[in-house]
Amino acid sequence: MIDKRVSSLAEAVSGVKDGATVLLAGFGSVGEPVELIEALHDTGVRDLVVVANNAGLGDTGLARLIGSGRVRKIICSFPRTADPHCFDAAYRAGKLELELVPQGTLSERIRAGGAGIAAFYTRVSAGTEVANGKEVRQFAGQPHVLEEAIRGDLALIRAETGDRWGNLTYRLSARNFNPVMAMAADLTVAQVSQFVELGSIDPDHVHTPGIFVDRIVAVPRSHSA
Amino acid sequence: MIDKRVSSLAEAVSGVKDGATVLLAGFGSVGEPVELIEALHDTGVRDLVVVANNAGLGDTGLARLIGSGRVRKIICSFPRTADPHCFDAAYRAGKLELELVPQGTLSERIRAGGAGIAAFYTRVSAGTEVANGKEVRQFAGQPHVLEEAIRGDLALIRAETGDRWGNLTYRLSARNFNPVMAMAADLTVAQVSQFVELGSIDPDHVHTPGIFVDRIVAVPRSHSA
Amino acid sequence: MISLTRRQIAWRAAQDLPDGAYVNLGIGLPTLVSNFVPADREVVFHAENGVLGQGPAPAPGEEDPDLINAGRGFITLVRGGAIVHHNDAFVIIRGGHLDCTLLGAFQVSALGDLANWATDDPTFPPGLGGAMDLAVGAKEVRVLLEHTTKDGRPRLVERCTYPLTAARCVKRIYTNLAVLDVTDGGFMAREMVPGLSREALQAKTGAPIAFAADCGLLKAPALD
Amino acid sequence: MISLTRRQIAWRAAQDLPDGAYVNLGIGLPTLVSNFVPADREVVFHAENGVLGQGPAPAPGEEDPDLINAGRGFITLVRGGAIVHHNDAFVIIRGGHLDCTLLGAFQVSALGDLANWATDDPTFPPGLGGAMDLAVGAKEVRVLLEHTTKDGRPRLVERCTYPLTAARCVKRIYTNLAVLDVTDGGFMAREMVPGLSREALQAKTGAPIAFAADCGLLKAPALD
Repeated sequence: MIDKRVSSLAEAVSGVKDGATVLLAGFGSVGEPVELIEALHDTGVRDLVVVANNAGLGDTGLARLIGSGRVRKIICSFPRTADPHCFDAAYRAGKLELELVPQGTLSERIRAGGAGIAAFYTRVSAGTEVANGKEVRQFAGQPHVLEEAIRGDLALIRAETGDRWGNLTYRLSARNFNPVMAMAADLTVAQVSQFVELGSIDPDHVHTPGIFVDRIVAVPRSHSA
Repeated sequence: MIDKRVSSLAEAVSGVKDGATVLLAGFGSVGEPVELIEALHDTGVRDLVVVANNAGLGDTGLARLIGSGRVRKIICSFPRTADPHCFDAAYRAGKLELELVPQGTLSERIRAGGAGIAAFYTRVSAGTEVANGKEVRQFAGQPHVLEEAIRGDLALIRAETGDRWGNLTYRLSARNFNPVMAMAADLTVAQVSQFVELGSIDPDHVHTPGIFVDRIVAVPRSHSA
Repeated sequence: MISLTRRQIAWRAAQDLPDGAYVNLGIGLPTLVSNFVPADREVVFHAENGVLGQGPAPAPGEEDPDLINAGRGFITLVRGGAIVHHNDAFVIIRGGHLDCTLLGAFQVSALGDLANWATDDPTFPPGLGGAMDLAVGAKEVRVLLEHTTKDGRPRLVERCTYPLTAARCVKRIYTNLAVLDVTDGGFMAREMVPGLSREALQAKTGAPIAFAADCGLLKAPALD
Repeated sequence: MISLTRRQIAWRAAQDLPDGAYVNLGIGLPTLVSNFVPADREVVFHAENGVLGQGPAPAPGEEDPDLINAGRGFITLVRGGAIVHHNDAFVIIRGGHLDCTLLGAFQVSALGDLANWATDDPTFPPGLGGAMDLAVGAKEVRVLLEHTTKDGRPRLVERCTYPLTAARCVKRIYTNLAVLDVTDGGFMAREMVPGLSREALQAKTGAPIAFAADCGLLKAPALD
């Protein structure tokens, strides 16, 4: 019997090693698995490479990981948020390496990691300093930049409902990076607002099939930041 | 006001030029837009390059296009079906060029065409005769084949429901190649089993958003092959 | 001379969006554009986080915590709206499916080069977001910006001094003083605010401006 | 010597699928495997056309016209089943998300090379389907096939004479006569049908076979 449900956040994030590459979903705080990130913080893991769209807001979630000095490098598209003071402090102190990637290229590199594509050519960033040092090649007379796949040792994602097989649904724009990051890690852990019975999600409405999910933990909305 | 609905199959496929590259969705006959393909046949258009998973079954749809000598070249993964006599006859007579592509690579090349990715590297087909003449490059110590994007001048697809903006839903395994082909053509035409009111499809359950669809025509199931 | 307000710049840009257009609005000034689309047109607004059919801001207290746009503002969905995941949102951008994107900018060059993600301020961490993807992927790139910086330096320049977002991508520019196209010959003014002389506009611009034969008046209604 | 039937070969392969495995079944002989998974295990069957959780064939008259597998047979969905589009079905394959694929084959070499898409018959149009994707992408590739061709030639060979599907991918082989692993040293027999001598198995095989120290009997229940 397949049952990917675990009963605690600590169990959900157990076994992650120092130095891991961690994909953190969400766009701003919407769709961000903030309780899982806090639980990861509480394991004491360090020297992380984080892949996320942003670089944390306020003092919770990713901001807390950065503020506690657990993140060695962040690969993101937009570190400027409403309140990025943890990122700013670490970045200015030279304690945090930043790899800035165009948002669509970031998403596509993660998808490539999940899809068994080693690398791809895109026009995005050609002719800009972001492409410095990258291979550029002409297709249809236009310069294209070679971008390589990103995979995570761990992905932390957040969904609305999930069943014991790990089938997930998302709500509105909380979907964002969650489906693509779910595909691209050796260990994918989802927090869901509620568990639902196996078979209660219409097969046509499953957003992330359970094959991409390894562990699932319930964090009711009322308890969520 | 956006209204992509047209009232006849003939109008749905109007304006296609000889020599066009045409993406035809479906897997076998499931999800195949057979009435649209027949309507395309009836326009008299010829010298087509067809991109499809199969090469036609029996005497309808793609098989009829091939049987009438309208197809110059087919790019597909699996021309062997239960009854491929139109394909067999044209292929053996040397009247039909065949480019055989692994099924996932076919799908990925079409996706690349829709996604603004010029080319990608995949391990699939490396070391086989299918990779003959293609660039091979090592990533992580493994040979990868460079595959280029495919785009269509026209895509013919089939869905279950559609609204006037062209938002579509599919049913079960009739989804197959439809979403990816819908993204990858200059003109995407959908036949749907039924029109539904704008706003009646839950935004979380839209499978193909209308931005990918140009024309939509209703072909009720009872009239469909 | 009557300089347009930010809302008036947005109003003017909105008038050029045709019925049925799929449009992405960049963060900042462009987000205002959705308020001014003529009532008889259906324009579908796309956001990088997977929203198609962004509607007006919700009434206070009616916000849905799961429904925001790329600028993290709460939004509503219009009838016919749809949600896709982030990757498909950028398939839409990079794959050429957007008719238009309206972006903010620090600088635009006479070649249509766009600089809108980093300045020369080393204490200001740069943020790419989806700007590079949009500048390359949308069928047409239009820019909304103040004609000059706060201290009066031109933002329309011969050559961008800030890092590029993309080269040769901008086709039309809406400022508080003028509407300009970027042509093979450089900037061409299409409309200018009443009371502004050609010489005065040129003096505020860092590259030569041509003037369209039918160069007209840039006017916008009074807006709150 | 008791040669296994096709259904018995499928039964034997099914016994090796662990609880919770995600498995793709190739067309032909492998499709029979889903009938023989032990009742106390949940194995999720994936099909190239986007089905996850393929269940048994429907009762006659109960077929859903929109629900087929990669071999175009009508199927049912189990509780917990999900549909993805074709591209995501191959993301699953190529991205290494399948624990195992069970494929048919024309030939398998002692290096684990697989040939299952084309023969040397020029009147037989070749068909790739998803075989190359599966052979490269699944975490483990296992093959089900008759030990020899109808006219008695070996299908397990030193080197494939038919075009390759993928090199060095096959790890385990189920035939009507034996279960073999492909090791660094070539074929290694794990089980053999009762009454078959090592010499007789070797004589039907086109490359040297080693025999596992614990090489046992290959047995399957009588099946209709």
